[in-house]
Amino acid sequence: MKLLQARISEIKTINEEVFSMRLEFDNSFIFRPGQFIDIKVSEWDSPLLRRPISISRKISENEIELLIKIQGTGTKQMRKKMIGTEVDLIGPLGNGFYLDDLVKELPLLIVGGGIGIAPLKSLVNELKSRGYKNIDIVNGFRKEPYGKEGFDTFNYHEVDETKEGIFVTEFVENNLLNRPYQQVLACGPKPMLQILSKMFNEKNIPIQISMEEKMACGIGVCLGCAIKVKKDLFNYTYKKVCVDGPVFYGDEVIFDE
Amino acid sequence: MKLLQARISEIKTINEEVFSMRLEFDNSFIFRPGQFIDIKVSEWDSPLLRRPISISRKISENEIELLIKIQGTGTKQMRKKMIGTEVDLIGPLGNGFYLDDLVKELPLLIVGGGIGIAPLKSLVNELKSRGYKNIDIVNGFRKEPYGKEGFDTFNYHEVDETKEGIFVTEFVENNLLNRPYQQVLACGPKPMLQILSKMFNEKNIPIQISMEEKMACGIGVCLGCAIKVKKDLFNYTYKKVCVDGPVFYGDEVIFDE
Amino acid sequence: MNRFTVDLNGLILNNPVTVASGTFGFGREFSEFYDLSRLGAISVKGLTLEERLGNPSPRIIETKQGLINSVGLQNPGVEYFIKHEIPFLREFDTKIIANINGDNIDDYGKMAQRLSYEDVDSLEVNISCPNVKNGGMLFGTDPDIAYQVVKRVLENTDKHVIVKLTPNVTDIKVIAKAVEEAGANAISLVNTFSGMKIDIHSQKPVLDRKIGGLSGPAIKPLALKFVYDVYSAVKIPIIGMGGISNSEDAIEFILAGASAIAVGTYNFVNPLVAVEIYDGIEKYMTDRGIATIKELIGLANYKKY
Amino acid sequence: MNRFTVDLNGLILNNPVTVASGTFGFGREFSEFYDLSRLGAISVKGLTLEERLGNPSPRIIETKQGLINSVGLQNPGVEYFIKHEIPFLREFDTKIIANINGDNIDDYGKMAQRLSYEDVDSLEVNISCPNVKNGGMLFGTDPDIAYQVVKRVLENTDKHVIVKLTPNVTDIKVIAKAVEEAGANAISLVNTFSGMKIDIHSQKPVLDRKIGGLSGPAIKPLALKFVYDVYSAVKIPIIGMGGISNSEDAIEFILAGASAIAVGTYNFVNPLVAVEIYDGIEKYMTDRGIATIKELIGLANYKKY
Ligand SMILES: Cc1cc2nc3c(=O)[nH]c(=O)nc-3n(C[C@H](O)[C@H](O)[C@H](O)COP(=O)(O)OP(=O)(O)OC[C@H]3O[C@@H](n4cnc5c(N)ncnc54)[C@H](O)[C@@H]3O)c2cc1C
Ligand SMILES: Cc1cc2nc3c(=O)[nH]c(=O)nc-3n(C[C@H](O)[C@H](O)[C@H](O)COP(=O)(O)OP(=O)(O)OC[C@H]3O[C@@H](n4cnc5c(N)ncnc54)[C@H](O)[C@@H]3O)c2cc1C
Ligand SMILES: Cc1cc2nc3c(=O)[nH]c(=O)nc-3n(C[C@H](O)[C@H](O)[C@H](O)COP(=O)(O)O)c2cc1C
Ligand SMILES: Cc1cc2nc3c(=O)[nH]c(=O)nc-3n(C[C@H](O)[C@H](O)[C@H](O)COP(=O)(O)O)c2cc1C
Ligand code: FES
Ligand code: FES
Repeated sequence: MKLLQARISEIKTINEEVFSMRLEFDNSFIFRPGQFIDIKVSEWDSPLLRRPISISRKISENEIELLIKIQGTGTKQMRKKMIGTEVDLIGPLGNGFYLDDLVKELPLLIVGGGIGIAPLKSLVNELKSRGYKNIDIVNGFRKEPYGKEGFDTFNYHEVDETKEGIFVTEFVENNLLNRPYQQVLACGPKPMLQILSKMFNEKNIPIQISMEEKMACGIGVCLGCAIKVKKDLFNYTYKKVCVDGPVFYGDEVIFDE
Repeated sequence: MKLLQARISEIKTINEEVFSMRLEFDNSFIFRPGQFIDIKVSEWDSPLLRRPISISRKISENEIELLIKIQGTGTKQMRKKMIGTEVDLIGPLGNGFYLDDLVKELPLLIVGGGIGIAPLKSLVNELKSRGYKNIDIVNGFRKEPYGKEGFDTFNYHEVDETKEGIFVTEFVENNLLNRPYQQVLACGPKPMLQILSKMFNEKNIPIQISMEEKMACGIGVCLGCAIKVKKDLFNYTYKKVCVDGPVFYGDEVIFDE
Repeated sequence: MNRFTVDLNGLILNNPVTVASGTFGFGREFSEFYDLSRLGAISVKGLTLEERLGNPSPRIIETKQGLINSVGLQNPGVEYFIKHEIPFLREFDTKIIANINGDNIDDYGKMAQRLSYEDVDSLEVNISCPNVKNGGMLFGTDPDIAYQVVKRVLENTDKHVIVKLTPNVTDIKVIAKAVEEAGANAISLVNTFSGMKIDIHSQKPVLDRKIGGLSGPAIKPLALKFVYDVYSAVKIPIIGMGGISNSEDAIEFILAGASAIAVGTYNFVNPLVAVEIYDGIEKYMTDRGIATIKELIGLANYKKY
Repeated sequence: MNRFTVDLNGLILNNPVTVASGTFGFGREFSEFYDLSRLGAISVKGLTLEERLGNPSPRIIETKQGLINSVGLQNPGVEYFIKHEIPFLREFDTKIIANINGDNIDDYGKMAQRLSYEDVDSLEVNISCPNVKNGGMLFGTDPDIAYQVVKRVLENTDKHVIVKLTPNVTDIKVIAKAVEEAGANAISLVNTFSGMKIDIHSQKPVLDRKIGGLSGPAIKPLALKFVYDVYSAVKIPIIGMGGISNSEDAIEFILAGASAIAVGTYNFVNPLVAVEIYDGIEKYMTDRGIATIKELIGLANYKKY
């Protein structure tokens, strides 16, 4: 975790809502898939708070790519930035996906929902470079699918939810629930993560889910990004998405808030 | 007074602190010298309030030029805008200089201080096009003088205050106080306007001064831009710089606030 | 009556969008931007018995998303208002709210009396101005005095009476209840929050009176909370204001319990904001199939799921 | 002693720049950004006798130049703090301020007693937290209860005692005087302002507890006014805070009467802000030939020309 300056080296429109942004650092920038950076959007403090964005791709030792969906003020302003602009950020933050327990030989399922594919991109690239081959990937989109590069070297399926009239979770349920996955890794909207967690918890297949929560600090001091997790058998406690996550195991998260 | 959109058609660096900006309107934009526009600097409301800037030059029927000195957030951001950006503004505002009482044949004195030369540029252009010839112009600058174009077709003198170790007001006092001006027209920092007013009030030469005050609305409703002016012989009242000014006669303003 | 009509306990507005006293003059300037009939009501610049010159400059300080003002009730006096401003405002199909101010309780009574037979639709009793030497906000921080001021006004008029409260209090509910008990027809809140700025060069407060009133988007979360609190404390309707800059803000205030809203400072930022808010509320209702604005008032206080 | 040393009535700080409780954790994270010895003091996250889980999410709402939080005093409890956090903080040449909280007056007494023989430099008695069910801000809005809480704390400790006040009151001077009379060594203010947000889609308050506390640049003009008011009401020193985001803000607070300042929310925006403020104050003093920081404290209350 460092406070860094980066230069915007590229901005590309993916579709009406989504764009990619490359950031170039002076020195090498090392991260793990699933980690994120916390970007200061506005020199003039509007918005006041930094915006957390996953690191989607390593371009080179000192260049990364983000995949960003326009939501409100912050992301709208990021889209309007010029190439060459300096950006102030803190990162890399969070723990990322836990890959140490995985074995190359057993099948893996990766599920993305919308902009949730951002951290999955770097995850898939990492797994690929570690020699994983047996990976099923399903990404669901409300609108026109995008961003298949990298995913499509594996067994990849895109669900165009509106067109097909089916949610990505339903696709998984209908088609993939009987495969002997060692683990599932997912990122997307909360309801999707909740349904997937339930589905695979019941089958005792570990599922890692990358969660989102509003963040004020991104570094673990404000206690703003709390999510409810199980503690012992009957109790709960709060964990911080920014430093304890953003990736959690699906059987620890309590989805009632 | 209208709420208008304009396009930035040119931005030019004059020196470290000062730049010119051209704005292009869809329709013709008519103004009087000394009037100003109130610009919304930031789409994201930081700063919240509009910034008043004099109209410095008519470029064509539908294009004007501003001359802006970087002071703080607002002007700093204006400097960073890109050509082609749409700008939201209200204008033209204020009364401008009163030219109807002037006669072409009698000598006029125009005194500017720093960025105060901005409205004087359009004033001088107007006087020129009305056929005035007998005009002395003196502009004072703390640093390197700039913006002499337009002024220098008249009897023009620049005072480089730091270099020459003399204020523009002192220059006027030493060199011009005995000339038979019909009127004096001035814009610049408050102390300069105060000294000039005193100087010419005493000689019974009418002086028009363009005043500045913090503005919230620019259109006369907030009562924020009050300046103290004489009322009857012994009383005072407040006038609004935005609608009653920004140009006042030097013998009506009370400089004690 | 249409789906936007709101009844402020006797004062019927064509729609809930109004403009706040002191931020709209007497409407003339804004009539150049849009038809004032689009507003539910106009609360005019704070009036006093006699003309007031107001405070010395500077009167305006910009802060982060806010504005501190120290105008000090500069106004031409109630007689001038009656003669020159009412006739102009009457050209529009909107309600006229006269914002009245006094140095003491007598003044409020006299103001009420003077306006009783004039063509205004409501009196807004301002007991919350932070920018004057006498009276003003002090009246709004003490429930007993607030009660007395309102009583006195009501003894002197049959007009609809709104009381404008200050947020600079520990418990707004106590004050709101006092003015309700005194017979006020409606409550408007909030007036500005006491705030200041110090010039680090001169090392003195920027304002001559040191303290001014903070308004604008910065205060919205605070103002909303006051409206929410007052809604459950009294039965009379509320005109909510404080930092409203768009239709989402306005809808928040209505859901919190405001029957009508007022736009203040943001009129300076975007002169069209009031009509844009009207359009935004209309869209919100249409998108959600909400039949009348009344269904939304105070909803955030009840809704469970 | 050097030109930046300030004496908070017994608590000597190397410099006036401190960080506000709840915005700095227990310092560990920020120690990755700079040497914590550069801070005059660190007020740690609010502590309670037992561990607290805090409030449900969402806990954070961004507003215009502000932040509403509803963290609800999540903390590991005072025992954990003593065992695991004090030793870490002691590695730095800075003062440790333990921010203590209770559900009732007894709790405050117990907290004070428990920390009395531990290695902390001061106790900050928080009677101003808006985010808890019991106690919290209610204690800070009533001068009698405030007095009793402080009395109880002082009966149980010989430590330096700071009392942290809430701005959600009509007259802060009354509360400040009460805690001074009770024997507090210093006052810190302001804590957050009560605020809220309503989700116009769900039509309900965003926060589970409805009301949260507003902090950040939006509140600076208000907070500054509270410090200015308290300065003339009491003799004990003030730690000023509320929206400070740069050295100019900090200097304003010092001129208003703060002997030290605390940075809160802005730590999230710029993790280096506290050290940048230190540097900015130094430059301000050097540029103006000001020998010691003490010369600046409260100056805006006296200065005439
Ligand atoms: C660990 C983490 C990683 C993320 N990675 C990415 C990424 O790679 N690409 C990407 O496009 N987005 C990512 N996000 C989400 C991104 O941070 C938000 O979309 C962004 O902060 C919205 O800012 P805004 O100013 O544009 O919208 P705002 O104006 O703040 O809000 C607009 C709308 O978006 C909602 N929203 C705002 N912030 C969040 C949030 N944190 N979570 C959910 N909803 C939110 C608001 O409730 C509101 O409805 C990530 C979030 C987290 C916590
Ligand atoms: C009628 C009128 C016409 C003007 N015409 C021009 C012009 O043609 N060109 C130009 O460069 N400037 C002009 N100004 C001044 C200009 O409006 C201010 O410089 C600008 O608003 C500063 O904004 P900022 O955000 O950059 O500075 P801020 O961050 O607001 O302030 C920076 C510094 O500038 C000072 N300042 C801010 N506003 C004013 C003001 N209105 N008057 C005096 N000092 C101020 C502040 O006190 C502060 O010290 C005019 C002002 C008025 C009232
Ligand atoms: C410049 C200015 C002048 C004001 N004058 C008055 C006034 O005369 N009477 C009054 O009741 N309120 C006055 N107010 C308060 C507003 O009516 C309103 O209550 C307050 O500004 C909060 O709303 P806002 O945040 O939308 O501005 C004034 C506010 C401003 C900014
Ligand atoms: C996320 C958050 C948590 C806070 N927790 C505490 C706390 O535990 N104890 C306390 O006394 N104040 C707490 N505060 C209040 C701050 O210490 C400070 O008084 C307030 O935020 C105003 O300063 P600021 O505007 O610089 O943030 C908290 C503030 C924030 C934003
Ligand atoms: S965002 Fe502050 S603790 Fe996670
Ligand atoms: S700026 Fe509002 S009246 Fe002049």
